[in-house]
Amino acid sequence: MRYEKKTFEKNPTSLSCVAILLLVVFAIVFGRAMYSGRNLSSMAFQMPEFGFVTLGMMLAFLLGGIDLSIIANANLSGILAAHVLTGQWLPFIPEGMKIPVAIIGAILVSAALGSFNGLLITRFGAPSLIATLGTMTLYAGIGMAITGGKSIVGFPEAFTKIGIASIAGVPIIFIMFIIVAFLMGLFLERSRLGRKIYLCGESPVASLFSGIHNDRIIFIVFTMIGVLAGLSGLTIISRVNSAKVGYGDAYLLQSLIVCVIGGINPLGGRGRTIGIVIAVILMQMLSSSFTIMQLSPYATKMIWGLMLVVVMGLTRESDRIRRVFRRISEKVGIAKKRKDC
Amino acid sequence: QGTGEAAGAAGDGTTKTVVMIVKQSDPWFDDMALGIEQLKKDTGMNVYVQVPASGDPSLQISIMENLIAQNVDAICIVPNDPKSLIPTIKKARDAGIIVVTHEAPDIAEYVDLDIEAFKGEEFGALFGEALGKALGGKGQYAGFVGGLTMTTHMEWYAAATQKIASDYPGMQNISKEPYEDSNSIDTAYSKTVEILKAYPNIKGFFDCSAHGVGISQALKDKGRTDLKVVSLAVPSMSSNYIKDGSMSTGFAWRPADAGYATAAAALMLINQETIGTGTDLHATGYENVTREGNIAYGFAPLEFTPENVDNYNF
Amino acid sequence: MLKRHNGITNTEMALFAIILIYSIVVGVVNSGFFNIDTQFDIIRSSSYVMVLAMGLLVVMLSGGIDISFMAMALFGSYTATKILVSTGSSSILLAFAISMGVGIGLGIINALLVSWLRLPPFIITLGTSNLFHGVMATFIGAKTYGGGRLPPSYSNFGSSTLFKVHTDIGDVGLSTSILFVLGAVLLTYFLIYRTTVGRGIVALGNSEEATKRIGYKPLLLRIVAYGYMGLLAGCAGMIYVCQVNAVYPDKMVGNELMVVAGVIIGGVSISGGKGRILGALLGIFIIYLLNSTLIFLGLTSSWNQLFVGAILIISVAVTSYQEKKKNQKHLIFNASI
Amino acid sequence: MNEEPLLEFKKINKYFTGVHALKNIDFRLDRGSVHCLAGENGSGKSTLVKIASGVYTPTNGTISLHGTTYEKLNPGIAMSQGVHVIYQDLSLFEHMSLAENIAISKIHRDEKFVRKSHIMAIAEKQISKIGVDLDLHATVRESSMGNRQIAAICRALAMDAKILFMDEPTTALTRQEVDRLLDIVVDLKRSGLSIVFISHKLDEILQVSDIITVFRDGNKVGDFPAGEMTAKKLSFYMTGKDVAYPKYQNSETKRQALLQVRNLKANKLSDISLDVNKGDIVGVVGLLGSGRSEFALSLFGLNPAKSGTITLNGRECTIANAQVAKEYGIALLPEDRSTQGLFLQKTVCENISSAMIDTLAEKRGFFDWRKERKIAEEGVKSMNIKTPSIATLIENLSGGNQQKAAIAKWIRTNPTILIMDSPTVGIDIGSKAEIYHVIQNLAGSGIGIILISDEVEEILTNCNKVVVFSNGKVSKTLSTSELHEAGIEKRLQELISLGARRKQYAEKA
Ligand SMILES: Nc1ncnc2c1ncn2[C@@H]1O[C@H](COP(=O)(O)OP(=O)(O)OP(=O)(O)O)[C@@H](O)[C@H]1O
Ligand SMILES: Nc1ncnc2c1ncn2[C@@H]1O[C@H](COP(=O)(O)OP(=O)(O)OP(=O)(O)O)[C@@H](O)[C@H]1O
Ligand SMILES: [Mg+2]
Ligand SMILES: [Mg+2]
Repeated sequence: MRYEKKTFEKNPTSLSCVAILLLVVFAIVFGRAMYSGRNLSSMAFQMPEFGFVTLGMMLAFLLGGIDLSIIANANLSGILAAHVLTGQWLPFIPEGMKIPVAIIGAILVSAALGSFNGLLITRFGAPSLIATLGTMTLYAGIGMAITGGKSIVGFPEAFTKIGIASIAGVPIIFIMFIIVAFLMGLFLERSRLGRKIYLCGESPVASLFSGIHNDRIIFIVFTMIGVLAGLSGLTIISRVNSAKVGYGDAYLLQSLIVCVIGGINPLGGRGRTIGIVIAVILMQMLSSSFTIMQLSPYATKMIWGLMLVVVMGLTRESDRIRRVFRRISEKVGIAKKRKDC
Repeated sequence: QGTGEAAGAAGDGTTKTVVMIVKQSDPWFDDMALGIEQLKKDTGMNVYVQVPASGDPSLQISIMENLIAQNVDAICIVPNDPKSLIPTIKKARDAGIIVVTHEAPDIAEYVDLDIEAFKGEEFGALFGEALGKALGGKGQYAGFVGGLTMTTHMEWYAAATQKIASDYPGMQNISKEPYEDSNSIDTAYSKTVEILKAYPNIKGFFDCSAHGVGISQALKDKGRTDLKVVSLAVPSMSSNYIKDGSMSTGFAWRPADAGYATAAAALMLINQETIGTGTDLHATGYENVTREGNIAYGFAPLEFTPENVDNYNF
Repeated sequence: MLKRHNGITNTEMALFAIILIYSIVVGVVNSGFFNIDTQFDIIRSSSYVMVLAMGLLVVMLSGGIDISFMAMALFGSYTATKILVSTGSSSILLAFAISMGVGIGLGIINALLVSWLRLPPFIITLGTSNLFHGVMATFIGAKTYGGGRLPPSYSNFGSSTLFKVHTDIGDVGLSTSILFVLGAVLLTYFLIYRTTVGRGIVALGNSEEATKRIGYKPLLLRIVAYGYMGLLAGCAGMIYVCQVNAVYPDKMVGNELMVVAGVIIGGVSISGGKGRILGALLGIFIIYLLNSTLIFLGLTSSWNQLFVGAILIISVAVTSYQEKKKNQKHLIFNASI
Repeated sequence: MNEEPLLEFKKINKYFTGVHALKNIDFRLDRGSVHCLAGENGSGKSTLVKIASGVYTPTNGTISLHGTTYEKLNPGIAMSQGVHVIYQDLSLFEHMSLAENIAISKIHRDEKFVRKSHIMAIAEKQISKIGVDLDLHATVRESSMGNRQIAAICRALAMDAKILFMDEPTTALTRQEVDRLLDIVVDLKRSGLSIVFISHKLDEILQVSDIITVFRDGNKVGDFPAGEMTAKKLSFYMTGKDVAYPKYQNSETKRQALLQVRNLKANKLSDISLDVNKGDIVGVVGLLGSGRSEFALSLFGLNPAKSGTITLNGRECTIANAQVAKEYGIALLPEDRSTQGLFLQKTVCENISSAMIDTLAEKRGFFDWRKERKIAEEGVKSMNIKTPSIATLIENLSGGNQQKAAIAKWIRTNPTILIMDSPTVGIDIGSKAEIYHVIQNLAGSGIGIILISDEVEEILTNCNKVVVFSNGKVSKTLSTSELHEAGIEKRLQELISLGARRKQYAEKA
């Protein structure tokens, strides 16, 4: 079946329109409940861990693939970091060095886990959907075997600070997320590797015949996804002060939804980081508003599903809608002119 | 239904908001929601329930964060993973919100109060005692929990096996670790079937999650009703099995009462009333709580028998 | 020199080999594995998934994918149960009919959306999966029906067997649900190999444009394929509910990807047009085999996932590598990641 | 000629958004004739076919079929009236057997249920009708292009076709297979079928047709009886000017070796040796499946050599992947323009720069947009690519211009060796001339060129050396002097078909 890639082209702009509209609607319906400083900061605290995951999923989407193992990776590297932080592993590390060792270790491990996905996809030719489905189970399984399913607690004070500290009211982790997203955008749109990622995602065969090393790119991208998972894992354990298998499992499907809403074409080669940032913010505002409205979890689920379908529908019909709008505005224009006469 | 008359009428006359965050949507917590509604009727306060979409701890955290931002007066919570909530609980309390937990004794020091239906080890010991009696103190047995991550289940499991080890030395646990039924009847069923094959001499099972009916069903299908099952039980799911004997004993406590008591305690704390040993939380089994540190224990275990199981509606 | 269609494919050979080797290992560790009842139990617990796999196979042959089948199964069986309980009826046939009817309706919604949106069906059905589940729980009901509230015909059906053998570890019976698996297999075989519509579905998965050109209507074919998935989902939902003898508003959903993995491991192409019944069944069987033999191997719960994940990755790697080598030989370059 | 026509178009117009694809076309097709459509890329031939088969509805005008007049057709009516089309892409089903591909339309029309024996019966009947031998059990994926083409024809015959449209059926075939196909076409005509045949190869058109209709820019230039037509006249009608292919001669006096291949062995190839000197255009000919494309892929690192040596500019090198090949200065214009050669849904600019991203960095390491645009603009200019702008999506360009963009993409990398696999397939004679011009200029500037082609004329025009492949081996090498001998065209044909006979023996054995 031939899918339409083109429809995604203009999405970031139409998305920002939707975003602005929703912001206004929220302001009218919830007023202070939504825009109080407290609520804004609460949202800013919740966004990063999910944001990193979604940036990772975006990278996979750009290649026309998918990564289902991101959350499992995040939790596993979080668990390893937790073991170091609590001194259960490598107890000889001096107290002051624990945090940097844990952070660097977690990032390295998550990169390795990500690159294992890359290996399965490139060396063994496994489709990313099932390769990462397998590693999702495996990584969660390793975490389970290490912890027996229990939470690991008791991190140094300084580490938990990272998750709750803010500068001038803005959470540090949120600033980190924005920086990472900015660098990601810069990387994708201004670097040579970024350009190759778009080309490879658009058509792996044509990219191979252009002398682009697809395998290397896929490997790098999945390693990068791993790093983002690691960042997410660290954010999580520092924010909740514990590490555990299965934390944030619900983020996986949400991140797929947010990627589509953010205008990333699941077929590869299309989409911009800014779309993801806007969509992550929207998602957070919506989920806050659901709590304010006391919606049942099922109603929430229904709304997400509906939103996904509606967004895809709008994107699909965007040309037709635009035409209708133009016709209406033309008619209005003509009516005005007549009045003028 | 919740038995008490108006618990802790509002001290200063304004409407207080108390939110109960449960683990997920299932009959157990549906019943708990009934208790909360009762409390709302009894007190006229804004007391309501928030239900996460699944058992993922991050969802509870996110709901809690949002509630903190909404500046509610008190948050009651039945944590999925108590320890992961600690920072958020701190944050809530820093914001002046009362936090009362249920089924989370191990993080009691971080909250205003933890309400327990009973002491975990006492409740767990009931399982061990019941199974020991049912088997006549002899034979192999296996224990299930919902998930290895579920602290209360693990505590009951430990207490039950300890009880058996000390009081019924003729019984052997076939596994060092509990089996997981993943909180699902079909997993309990298939694990049971496998255990039957791998350990043909097994005589009894106990399950700390309410999905032990899967074990009973498996034994029925295999024609092995001579084996005994002791399980946490929800009458709506287990009554048939208790009545036909394929489940020897079912234990529970009444979720509606527990919810009522937890939220009522939160209201009292908002009004700066103290809760100590002997305080009445106006719910069956919690008329006379025992306070130890930050935990208030009621004594509200229920034991279902073929005769009484139909009296319960949850 | 050329492979014929009725032979056995390399993937299937590899799966047989994996199953064989694995079975031997398990059997050596614990000879109880070779008892006939082990096979019977795997059949019982995997039967509803086998039925689902047949529907998924047809959808994947049409060049699509559907991950909303669990939501459809839940929607169908929940609605049927609710109607039965509220009317006081205990006809299991009626329950199946309602459940399958609901499934068809939902499947057709999927078909329409897939045809209209022209985006990957994985994402579309992810949306409808959430949507269906949400709609069901919000508008139909979110209460659990435990065994005590269900018509007794449920548990009678769920634990019925074709025949029973008495052994020293208890009664061993072949669950009636195998009839449903056989029925689904035969029906699917008939649909995809013996009907014109079915060949159209396979053709659609090969090339939509070409299918249109020989006069088929892709929309119609999709409606049949996704509708068939819905029908089998409704059926599988009832099988599951009867076996478990309880209806929850939130069970089944969440296990979709394992079924998809099984079918793909079985050699069904995610790009459509290629796939066989035997392969799909073997793929599902492998996953169930892994899941249900841990206790034989003496593994405790915390090793469960690690073990399943590792074997899953091995089979993914082996089958994908075969395909890759074949493509390399024919100089076919992979067009998807 | 006063017999009622089978199919008649009157004053047909077809507009697409912004394109007037057919302008007031009158067209009639008589019973039992082969009617050729000729014209440059984008002149409206395929559009006419699609209107006749009911896929497109004309903007205005009428169509009569067997005497009935229609405002518009739909595929159902057209098919039931015996109008069948073999499209350029054949529309076969990759994972299904040839037998089923042949029978599927008929079964879809006539039956509700399918039996394997019935499928085989239908397929066998059709192949015996046209008297060829096919492995009916093989899937399309496993079959050669020629057999695929035959399966597509059988499919139409199985539907009792009265009018058969064949849109560029010969693009992917070698001479032998083309001859077999043309024989079939003539047989079909004798049996009473009317055939509309589209091709860019003038010799085929002249050989097979009774009547030739020439299109230019959506206008009909005229209908011409084939007997009165010559290649020269035909190309004049199509392009409006005289098209002459310049003949190439290597003017390099010193023989400086650029590429030496010795005893190369790889997947589907064995024992290949070949030399490319500075300024050489080496033609590579052979049957389909003789391994020419595999050889190209080998040099480009996509079908890595298992043994043998490749020497580039005097340096022995191992080409393990395409990136290495690119670094060594080897460029490949692939066989399949739309999936391998181009990113159809990217812009002209992005396509032209796609092979040289690594060189497009500014000082700080960022991707250099300005340089990219400059390169793309130069590419468009030097290759004379007709495009509204470099920001146009490449899929909106005509075939010839797409191909020129694909060539531009590689020329910008300054390759040492440029391998062109069938560069003029499906490309009209005008663009062809331009591409020949480019090829010869490149060779003149010192790039070594390997030209894979199925057209002997193309080879003789452009090459100063020819290598004949058969069964994955080099069966013959022709030097410049041999290429100047009289009767070389015939000899080359024979050399190629020798491979065919050998292959047949090999398969029988
Ligand atoms: N679906 C379409 N939408 C818009 N324009 C189209 C469409 N199909 C064809 N065209 C345009 O109509 C014109 C005629 O196209 P057509 O495919 O008939 O040419 P052709 O003679 O078959 O060329 P070729 O020799 O390359 O096959 C071209 O300019 C083409 O770009
Ligand atoms: N048995 C086969 N199975 C799968 N693909 C095949 C098979 N035979 C051919 N192909 C593919 O079909 C296409 C056309 O192949 P064919 O062998 O006819 O020509 P070729 O390999 O390009 O050789 P040449 O360029 O010499 O004509 C190629 O891409 C080839 O890889
Ligand atoms: Mg054409
Ligand atoms: Mg070729």
